[in-house]
Amino acid sequence: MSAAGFYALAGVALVVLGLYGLAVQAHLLRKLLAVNILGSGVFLVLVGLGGPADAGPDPVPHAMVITGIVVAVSATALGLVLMLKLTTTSGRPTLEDDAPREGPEA
Amino acid sequence: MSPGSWILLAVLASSLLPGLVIFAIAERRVALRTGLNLLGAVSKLLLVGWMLWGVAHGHAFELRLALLPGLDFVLRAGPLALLFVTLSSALWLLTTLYAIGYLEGSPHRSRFFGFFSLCVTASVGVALAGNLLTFLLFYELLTLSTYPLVVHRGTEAARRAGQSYLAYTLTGGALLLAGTLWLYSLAGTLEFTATGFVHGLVDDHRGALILIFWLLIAGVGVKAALVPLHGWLPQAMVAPAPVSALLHAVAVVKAGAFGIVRIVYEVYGVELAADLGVALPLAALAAITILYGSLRALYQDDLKRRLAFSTVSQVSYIALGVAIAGPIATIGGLVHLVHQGLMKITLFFCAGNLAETVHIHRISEMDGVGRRMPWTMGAFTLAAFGMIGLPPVAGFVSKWYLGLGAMQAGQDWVVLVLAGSSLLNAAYFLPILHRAWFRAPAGNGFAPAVGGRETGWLLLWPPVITAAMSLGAGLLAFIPFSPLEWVQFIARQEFIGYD
Amino acid sequence: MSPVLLPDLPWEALLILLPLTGAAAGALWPPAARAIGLLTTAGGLLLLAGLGTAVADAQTLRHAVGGWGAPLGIELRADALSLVFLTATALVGLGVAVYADSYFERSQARGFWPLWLFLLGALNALFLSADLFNLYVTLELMGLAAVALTAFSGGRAALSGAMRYLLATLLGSLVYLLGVALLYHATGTLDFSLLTQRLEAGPAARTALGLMGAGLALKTALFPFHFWLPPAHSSAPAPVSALLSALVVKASFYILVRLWLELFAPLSGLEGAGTGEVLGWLGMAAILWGSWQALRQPRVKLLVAYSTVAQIGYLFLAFPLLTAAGLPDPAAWRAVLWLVLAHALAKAAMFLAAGNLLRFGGHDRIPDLDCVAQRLPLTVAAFALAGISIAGLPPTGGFIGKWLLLEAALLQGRWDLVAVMLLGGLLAAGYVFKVVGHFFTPAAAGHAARPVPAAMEWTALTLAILALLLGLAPAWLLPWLDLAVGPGPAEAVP
Amino acid sequence: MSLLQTGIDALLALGLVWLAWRALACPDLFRGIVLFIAFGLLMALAWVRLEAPDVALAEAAIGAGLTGALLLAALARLNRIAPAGTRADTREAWRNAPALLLVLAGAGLGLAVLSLLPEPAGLQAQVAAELGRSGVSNPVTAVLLNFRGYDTLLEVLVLLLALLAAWSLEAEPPRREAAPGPVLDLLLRLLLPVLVLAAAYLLWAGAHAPGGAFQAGAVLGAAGVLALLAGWRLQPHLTGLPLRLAIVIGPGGFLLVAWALLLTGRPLLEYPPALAGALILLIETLATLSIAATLAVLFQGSRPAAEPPA
Repeated sequence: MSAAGFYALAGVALVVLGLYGLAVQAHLLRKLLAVNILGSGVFLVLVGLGGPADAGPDPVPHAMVITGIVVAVSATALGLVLMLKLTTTSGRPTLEDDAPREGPEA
Repeated sequence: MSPGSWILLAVLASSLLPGLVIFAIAERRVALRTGLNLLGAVSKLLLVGWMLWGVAHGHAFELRLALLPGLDFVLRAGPLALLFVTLSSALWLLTTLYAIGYLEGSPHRSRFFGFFSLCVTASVGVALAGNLLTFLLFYELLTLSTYPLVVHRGTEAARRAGQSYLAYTLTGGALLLAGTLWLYSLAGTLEFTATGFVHGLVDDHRGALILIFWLLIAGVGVKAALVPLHGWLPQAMVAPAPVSALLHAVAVVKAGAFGIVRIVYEVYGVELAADLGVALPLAALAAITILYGSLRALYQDDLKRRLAFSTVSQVSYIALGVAIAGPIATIGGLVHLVHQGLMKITLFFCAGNLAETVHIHRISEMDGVGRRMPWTMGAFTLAAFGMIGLPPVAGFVSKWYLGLGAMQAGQDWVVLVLAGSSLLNAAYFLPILHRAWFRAPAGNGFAPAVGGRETGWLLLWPPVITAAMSLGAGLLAFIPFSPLEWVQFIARQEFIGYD
Repeated sequence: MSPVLLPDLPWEALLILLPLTGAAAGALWPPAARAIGLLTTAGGLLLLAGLGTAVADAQTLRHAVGGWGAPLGIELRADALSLVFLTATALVGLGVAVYADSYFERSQARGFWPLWLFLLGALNALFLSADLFNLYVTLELMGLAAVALTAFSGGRAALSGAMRYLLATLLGSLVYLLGVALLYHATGTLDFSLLTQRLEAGPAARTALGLMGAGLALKTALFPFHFWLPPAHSSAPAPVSALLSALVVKASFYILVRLWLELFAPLSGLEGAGTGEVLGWLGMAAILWGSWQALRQPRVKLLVAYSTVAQIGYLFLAFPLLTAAGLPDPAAWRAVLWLVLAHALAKAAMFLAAGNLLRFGGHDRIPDLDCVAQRLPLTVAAFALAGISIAGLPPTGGFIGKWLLLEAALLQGRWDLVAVMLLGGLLAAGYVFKVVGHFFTPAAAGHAARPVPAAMEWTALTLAILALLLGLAPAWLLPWLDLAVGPGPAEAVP
Repeated sequence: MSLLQTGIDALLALGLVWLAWRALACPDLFRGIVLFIAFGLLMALAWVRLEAPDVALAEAAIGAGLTGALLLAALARLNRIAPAGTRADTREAWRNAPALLLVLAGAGLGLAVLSLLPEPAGLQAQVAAELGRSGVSNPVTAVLLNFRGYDTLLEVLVLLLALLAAWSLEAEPPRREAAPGPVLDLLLRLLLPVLVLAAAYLLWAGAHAPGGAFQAGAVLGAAGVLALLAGWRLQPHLTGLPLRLAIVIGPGGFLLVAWALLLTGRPLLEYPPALAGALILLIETLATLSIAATLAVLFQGSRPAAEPPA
């Protein structure tokens, strides 16, 4: 297996870890970390699969990952703001697990 | 679009457009609203008269618009369609007059008359539908436009009645839809034809055809209040009296009964229905409904509930006549479509008058009311005699032909059903008449008449007119354009060789 | 229309650039945001007319962005299928924009317009993209805009709904992207047409399509991935709820349809039947579960949100319907596209009407609706008409869609689908009329009422009437849908 | 490939997984974030090993650096809002149920990945063939700004959108932190020119070597973050339109270029070959400014104080 293969497989492992973290961690900051790790895993698969080949590295996945990183930081920033605002209103940095209850729309 | 087809659209538009405009009319503009209502009702009657004349002289009116690939929106005015159209249009005019009087000064009249017009549009559409899809469209539209009338009073009871009405009728609609689609997937057409359009399928799809028949019948049977699909009708009594008239005589129940006629004659054809072995069970079901409705009516003290169960019973005469599948019985069933409408609307108008004028809702409160409201109770009496089947009121004609037709078709048991039903009819109507005419009023008597009249003109004339029509339909059954003559005209089409 | 009337412009590019430029301009100069927002949204309708004319002439338009062409560059593609979704977007978008103009207070509105234009631009870009990675970027742009709009009102429920939504949408996009990564390395291209030619069956292709499908199903809120939808859609401001339910869930569904029709089904033929079957079962479960939940909700907006869960189920019923050759059944897909249009219009109208009720009474508890039939007749008419379409009752767009889908299912003898559709229709009528019934009755306790601007009532009603008119125009519209679902529809009649 | 290199790669891959695991599993949130930043730096190393230096720069600057800064800043704010919420090791109720399912899914995924490894397809050849016409010589920049420039246009819009969304939420009222000591201030005065120079270099180098707008923007943004940490604030007269202009000018300039090209009758974003290099540099310069401003403002977490109420 080429070196790139390690990274691609590590990417798969990161995806699984990210999914697991997203599922079992209740803290929203943790969930955002998990999403970021999941994203990193996807990026690793995207580039790792291309691997250094005879013709040199494929720049297209590189560009896609850079785009992906910027999208990820944007989403993370929005998620953090949301988390802070939610914590301000509800007092807890978690999602209520129960079904939405009756209540007036704010 | 064939020449003359515009008239079909005009007939629909004559109630649809006033209805839509009326929604937008401010509550206090009574004159404008009334004018529009009457304009629509009268012009519809004129248009219908024109079509009657045309059809009687061999013209055909048909309108065809592309709706879905291979399936058109079809309106067609044949003799059968016009039977129902004429009934609806004539009674609409009277009911509108009555409603104007009945609802005087009450709130939300624009909404009421708007939906009222939509209802009539839908029932005329049901009558004119030239294929099963068009029928289905108007049939569901009828359900939807009736709902706001049932809940019109806005009480909790009205809401529940509306819920129940929809639960029954929409389920029926779904069954009708299923049957229609299934039939379409087999036959590739849904076009009503005089002797049915499914003959070709009987070899390969016999079982499916039987199942489809019952799906369709269950679909329309809900509105026709066939037992055990009748539960919504007595509940809907919370609606105002004009709505009851609409439900029982002008539109809803009639649309169901009319659907049975269409399905048996023009989808399956009577011979095929008999061949498939579905006609007899349908007749039996109708007979059970007739007896069951009458029995239940016997035990109701609420006048409108008693009348409602009476409708359950009487409407099944139509189904019975159709299911017996002989020409004479058919005439009996179809003519009852008109006769029952005339008589039942009279009864409901009268019940409305009692409630509105002297606040009587229960039969036990009716002692001596005949003297306070002689015209109203006179009309009531005439209609009740008709229901029982006493000559010369219209009901007698229906029952006569039904009985004769049943014997001609070798179904003698039907005569027993008819006799039993008439006895029961008598048992639940005569005590009412007895109380009204021959007992003294209880307690302080009734609220006195104002200005020497027993009630307002608009409340009084409609029942008197419909009662007179019930009598006329019986007495003058053999003049041209009488219901009976027209139905015989229809029978000549549905039964090749019947003369 | 003749080409003389409309010059030959790059309509696709304009449809994307116009709203995005509007968004940037609105962000730069907030006082002008409202004017920019309204004008841009309305302008989109004109551009769409131009695109429609062009597509009518050429069937499929391709636009090589940057002039490179696939596989190196990105291509835009406009055909009848994209046009269906673009039309829904333009119509609903315009209605919602007019509504939002009255709904938001001035200070809030400045924030709303750029976010809405981002969403509109993202939707247009998504429906016009023929490139898998570009689709990912548009999905993220759309998702973040939708989340931002959901949280916009700032209440606790809205924030919590938005947060849940954000996590779900990010997860969905990333799982989709993972599938894209596999496909790219399997074929060396991201372009739909090239993929159709190059993709070969194998574990990689299967895994990739499975991942993309799962990600998109999550974003479409297909049962059992629907958990995020009701909190988000019910707590967002009414115009936003309308956009989310009518358009945003349809966007990921659009990609799914493309994948299914153009990549998966041709690739696997009858082997795809299993996948289609699974999607069909999930669709049926969604219909029953969503409708049942809707029936149990005590609040109008929650009820409408669960109704979306159910209605999404209908869209998945076409997946198990295959022709004898194992290809997707065009008749079924035609029906689904019809339902997409009908649902977009009707659901938007319902949410807007619900927003009016909320504005009027300050709450949307169903048993406490107080004689609104008398007080807000237009809103009530909008809700009822839209509800009738949702329940698939005639004479509405929803009925035609249901008829077409039932017909397709029946011709294949799929009685399970038929039964679920009929039952779903009844349940839908049940939850719609549960609300409508309370429109007429007085509430136990009286309460203050706030006036509802006429524009808010009329936009809701207009959208509902459009849903109704859709039921009267099938003969005119069906040829377009036939064009969208590929070679001539299976003959309806045997 | 030598055994040593293989060993390094294997270790790096394992290290990534281990760090990710710890970042998600360790009970303390602060440690989790620090581990996540370490994970980001290790990712950057992995990108270098994968011969993706552009990605490595972006990962180090954005993925590890700025994301980490955002996370730490959010944690600090969280500490103020809900002190109890930061330490609690909260977990969803159904903690272990999906584990097996996930492992199975991961195994399947791994197999699919392995099936592709022998002969992955790519676009190296096409990129190399057209690089000459792209206006730049760094293939990644060519893809980002020319071949797939449309993606990048949407991507800078995503960043703008995130900022607008954050502003529309107004996370918390701006708050005066205690002024940091003079040391940080001094350090910043020394560091700032270096960072600006570095950003300028990255921007310029992007045309032919690893670097480009995003990396440069991130470095410049980092300078902004440091300035914010040192207590520097924008003059009130700059927080209105000037700040908005700085934020919008990147995507806005990109859009204007797109409109201008459309008006000359070209397809969307087709640069005339002669102008390609100049246009790319223009777009990148504007994007760098906006990316830096946006990231810094996002770090601050709220609309700058003097922004007139909208």
